[in-house]
Amino acid sequence: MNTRVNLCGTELKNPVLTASGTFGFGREYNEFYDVGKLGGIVGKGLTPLPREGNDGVRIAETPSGILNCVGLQNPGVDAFIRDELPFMRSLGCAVIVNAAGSEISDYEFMAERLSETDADMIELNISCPNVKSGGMAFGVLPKSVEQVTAAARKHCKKPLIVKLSPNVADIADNARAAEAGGADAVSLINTITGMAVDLRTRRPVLGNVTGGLSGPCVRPIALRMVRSVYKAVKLPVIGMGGIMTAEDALEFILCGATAVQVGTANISDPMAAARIVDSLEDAMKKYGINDINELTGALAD
Amino acid sequence: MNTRVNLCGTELKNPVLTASGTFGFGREYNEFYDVGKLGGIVGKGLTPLPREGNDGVRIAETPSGILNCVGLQNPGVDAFIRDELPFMRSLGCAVIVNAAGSEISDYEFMAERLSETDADMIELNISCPNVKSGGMAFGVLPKSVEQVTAAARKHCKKPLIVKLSPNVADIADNARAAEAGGADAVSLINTITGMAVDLRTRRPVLGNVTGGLSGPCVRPIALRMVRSVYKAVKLPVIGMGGIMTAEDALEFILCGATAVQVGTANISDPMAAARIVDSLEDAMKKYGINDINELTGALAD
Amino acid sequence: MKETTLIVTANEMLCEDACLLETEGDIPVFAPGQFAMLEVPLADRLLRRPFGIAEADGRSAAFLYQLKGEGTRALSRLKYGDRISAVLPLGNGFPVLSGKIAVVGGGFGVAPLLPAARACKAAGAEVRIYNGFASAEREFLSGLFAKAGSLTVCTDDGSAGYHGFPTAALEADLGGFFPDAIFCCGPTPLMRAAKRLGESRGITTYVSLEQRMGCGVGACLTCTCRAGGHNKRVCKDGPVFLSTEVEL
Amino acid sequence: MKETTLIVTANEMLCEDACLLETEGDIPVFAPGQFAMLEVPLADRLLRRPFGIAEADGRSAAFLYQLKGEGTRALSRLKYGDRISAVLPLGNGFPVLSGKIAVVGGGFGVAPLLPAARACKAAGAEVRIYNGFASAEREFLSGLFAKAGSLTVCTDDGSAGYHGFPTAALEADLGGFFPDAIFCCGPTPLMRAAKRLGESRGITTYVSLEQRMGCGVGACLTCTCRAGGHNKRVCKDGPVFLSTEVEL
Ligand SMILES: Cc1cc2nc3c(=O)[nH]c(=O)nc-3n(C[C@H](O)[C@H](O)[C@H](O)COP(=O)(O)OP(=O)(O)OC[C@H]3O[C@@H](n4cnc5c(N)ncnc54)[C@H](O)[C@@H]3O)c2cc1C
Ligand SMILES: Cc1cc2nc3c(=O)[nH]c(=O)nc-3n(C[C@H](O)[C@H](O)[C@H](O)COP(=O)(O)OP(=O)(O)OC[C@H]3O[C@@H](n4cnc5c(N)ncnc54)[C@H](O)[C@@H]3O)c2cc1C
Ligand SMILES: Cc1cc2nc3c(=O)[nH]c(=O)nc-3n(C[C@H](O)[C@H](O)[C@H](O)COP(=O)(O)O)c2cc1C
Ligand SMILES: Cc1cc2nc3c(=O)[nH]c(=O)nc-3n(C[C@H](O)[C@H](O)[C@H](O)COP(=O)(O)O)c2cc1C
Ligand code: FES
Ligand code: FES
Repeated sequence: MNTRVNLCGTELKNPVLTASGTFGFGREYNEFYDVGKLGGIVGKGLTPLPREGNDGVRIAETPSGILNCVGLQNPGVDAFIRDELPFMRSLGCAVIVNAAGSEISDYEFMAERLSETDADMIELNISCPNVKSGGMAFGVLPKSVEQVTAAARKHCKKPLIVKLSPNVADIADNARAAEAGGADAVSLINTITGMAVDLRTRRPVLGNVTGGLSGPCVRPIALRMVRSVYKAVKLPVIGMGGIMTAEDALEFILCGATAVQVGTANISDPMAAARIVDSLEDAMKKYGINDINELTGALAD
Repeated sequence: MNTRVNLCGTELKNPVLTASGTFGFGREYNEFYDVGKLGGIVGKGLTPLPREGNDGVRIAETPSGILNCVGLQNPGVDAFIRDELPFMRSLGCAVIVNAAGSEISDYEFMAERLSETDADMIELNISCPNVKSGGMAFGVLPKSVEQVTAAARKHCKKPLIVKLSPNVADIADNARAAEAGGADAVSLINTITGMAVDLRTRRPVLGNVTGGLSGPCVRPIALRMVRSVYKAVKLPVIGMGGIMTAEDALEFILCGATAVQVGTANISDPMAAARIVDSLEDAMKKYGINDINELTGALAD
Repeated sequence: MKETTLIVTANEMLCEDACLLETEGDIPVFAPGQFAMLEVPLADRLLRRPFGIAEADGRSAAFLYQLKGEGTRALSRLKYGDRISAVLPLGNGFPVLSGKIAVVGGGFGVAPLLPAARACKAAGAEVRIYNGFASAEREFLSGLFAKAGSLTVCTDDGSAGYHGFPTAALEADLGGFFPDAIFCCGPTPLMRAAKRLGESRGITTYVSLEQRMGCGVGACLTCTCRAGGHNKRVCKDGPVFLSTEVEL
Repeated sequence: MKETTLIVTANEMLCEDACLLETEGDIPVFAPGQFAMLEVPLADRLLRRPFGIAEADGRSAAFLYQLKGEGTRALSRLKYGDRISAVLPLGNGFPVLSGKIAVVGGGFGVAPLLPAARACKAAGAEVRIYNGFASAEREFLSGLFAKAGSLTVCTDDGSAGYHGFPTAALEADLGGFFPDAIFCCGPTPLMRAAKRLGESRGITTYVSLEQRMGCGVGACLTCTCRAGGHNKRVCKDGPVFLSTEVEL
């Protein structure tokens, strides 16, 4: 039985990665299990300078989902390279660095800076809904997706993954734009903008008013988007959105994902990603899958 | 305590309406309770000619939600006016007719034909994701939203509600377009396009491949959209998306809705809309609301 | 047709993958073949599950169900005293006929046929029952069916009773027992075979269809089947149809 | 810090809106003030709930919890023999000190202070406890606290004990009892008062913060508080902080 996949030239033991922002830099979860058993990990979104993120309440619970408005709190790319990357690298799985910014030049800077490191790949977060200036804007219109991808591409010596926002009219257009801009892969979906309110105080629950929705509630939307992006571009697709079990992961692969990311599930259960990896082969057996690569995109629709 | 609201000149006993496609034309639910106690009902989406809808499986369950691809099965506007409208009118609550089409001329025709009836208002479904030709297209780009609204407006002698699609980049733009086209109110959200797959058969669960997601899972997205539309236009807003309880209804009103629609909840529990009406005053008491109109849009954000 | 609360009085495993749920409540009169939509005790599942009403009087109702997915597994965890909401009775059932009745069931599809067989027997009919299973281990409810008519168990692999499809067993009997009506419920291939047999021999045939359902009460149009070039609602226009009405 | 299954041995209502959950399992050593993230038995809720560990040894753990919303109401329905997943022990607790310790709690915030008071007493400290409640009816856990130190109950309305804030009661005592450290947990106004009192009198003060949490283990950055111009994680850098570290 084969669970190995090749993602942009890096061989992964299995297609299970963790999603940016839900796994820190791997330190905490490595106390629960050997994070090296995962296909790889994606670090918290980084910016050129340290960021404190948003004030007030940053998380709320919704039916089968959560809203967050962390707002890209991170130590900045330099502290990351010094303090966190060596640890991530030591874990024994693929290391993907997630990078964000508020200007095109930020993305150029991040691509260049991270290209000097020993990270395996760079994932561009052009779709974070919790950053006010920039962020959102890049991810919405195909033209700007292409522009920011092309700008980063020029400075990037590593495989470049562009992470797509679901808060758009047609995500396939944006995937095509990332492809045209020179991306090596696309990942999706980032969170969907949502809101929760408190009737007692008549205020939003979250400090930032709106937040990003994730978890099983978004899975049907994510599956549809992965399928439509898979059909639109030739690039490998990394699928995510509400994956809680190995079967959920297989569903994304069936729709076209080469690898998957597990996000909210880690928050719900610190063992989640390890459990998905541990039960992957049993789930493959159950559905008659011998080589996970055969499943990619095999949906008959 | 006041629960009465005025929607486009029609006085509703309370702001609780039922959502199109989840309540038939009121006949079935009237066997469970007196439908006349509701603020009003919105009928199944109608087209100029009868439609059989989609083949195969039409419903699937997802975490805290459902997917449907009924595909606008309906008896056609003439049979509706003859066989269903008199019954709806006899129930003792406001009657809103939901109309769809595949061409601009269909909407003109529907607006004209329904203007001759004694329905209270017309809701234009320009956003149904389950009709292949047309349908979707109208609801996505602001320009076409304005165009189809203006076309229907010219032929419409009743208050005209435009129902907005959530599958767009910025729903506030589309609300502004509906306002510019001459709408008297906007309603939102219609369903979000999603998909479910079957690992055993490697096929989509739904006959139509994709379907529309509704239910509590979409509520955070719907609340955010209602808030942003409320701030963008002067028109009354009718809010919906996952309302299961009176508190959920109040949350939409707090975000800016003048009235709400209850959809999937009816499918889950045939008594749902009645229960929401029955518990509305208790919920208002709990949150110190004397007149429901005071709550509309009162969120401090 | 009403929404009501049922109190669980028993919930027993009958075999590896089937349970009998017994409940008490205020139960309206029902026709055999009608069904109920039962709430499942999982907060993230919005849809009720449709189950034939196996037995009921004004104060109690019983349901036979196969453990299939998450919903039925959750139902199987219900314990004495737990409450669930039910909507019932729904749809059109089988007619209650006297005369000669052939009952043809397959697998778990036999469940909704039990009250139909019983009711016809009580109305004076001669009832013969042909129940088919994959193998002897899958045989189900034969004790109860044997009391409702003359029972022929059929298995696909010949490990018990007649070796073959129950429609074949019925066809072989037609010389001595030519029924006025056939009642069928089971997998689609079986219902197709019953439809073919009944229509070719001029026997009025009723089939009970299954389809994924939303409301169960006729309002949402998610449970359709093809009938005479149109889409009909399985929940309201069925689940029991004349074989000549529906495309299978 | 590990994920483990707890088996419920008891789950008792202590008063109208508080319960004591007793469990068995493989429980790691914990420091007073550390907490656990408990799974709630509702399929549509993804987040665990944080609760201080009230008492634990290697084989059992107990949690005192207020019935607040859906999650705690669902917890209160757990019965003997039910299983829940827990992540524990989490965060930094109170130091275990000898010397003179003033424990200042408010409302349900008294719960996490109980193991801290006990541990200090066991380490030889002189422990005085000032627990504040809205009124006599809201008084909570006084029996257990009275064994862990000398207890002054305070009420906002004077219906029992000292009339006023527990910090005021402590301040009034300072002439005779000048503590080496203050441990405080409760509503923000009380923690502010304790911080002000401690810092103005030069007494080392520890406060235990509450914040909405996601992971509880330090990875998701959703539980932050302001500390020295930066955002710190309540779950990992706290929940117990030196009053001088955090902005309240
Ligand atoms: C009119 C009618 C009467 C029925 N009577 C019985 C009966 O008496 N005993 C019995 O064991 N089963 C009966 N069934 C089938 C039963 O409804 C399904 O086995 C059950 O819904 C499976 O639920 P689940 O959550 O375990 O399965 P899952 O596969 O997890 O369910 C997922 C979704 O698909 C639906 N679904 C799955 N299988 C079916 C099916 N065969 N028919 C309709 N919906 C389905 C579920 O209701 C649910 O919405 C009947 C079905 C219908 C339509
Ligand atoms: C470190 C720490 C220790 C705690 N120890 C205890 C204890 O020992 N006993 C006790 O009764 N309570 C304690 N609390 C508070 C307890 O976590 C909340 O009362 C509980 O989460 C409410 O859950 P609910 O589903 O009933 O409420 P809901 O309001 O329905 O919960 C909705 C969401 O908000 C969160 N939430 C609500 N109130 C709080 C709160 N005060 N703090 C953090 N998150 C909250 C919930 O966890 C959930 O994610 C502690 C909180 C923290 C942060
Ligand atoms: C608390 C939290 C923080 C997140 N931070 C980031 C981030 O820094 N960068 C990023 O690209 N995505 C971020 N995301 C989005 C996730 O990586 C992922 O795209 C999304 O949550 C959907 O997957 P899920 O449903 O499995 O969580 C964050 C999500 C959560 C819940
Ligand atoms: C089965 C089903 C059929 C629907 N049919 C229609 C329709 O004909 N016209 C329409 O405008 N919306 C239709 N909708 C969308 C609902 O009216 C509503 O916008 C949506 O379901 C969100 O609300 P909810 O979450 O309360 O269901 C349908 C929804 C469902 C679930
Ligand atoms: S299930 Fe709703 S019409 Fe049949
Ligand atoms: S709750 Fe995740 S970092 Fe504290």
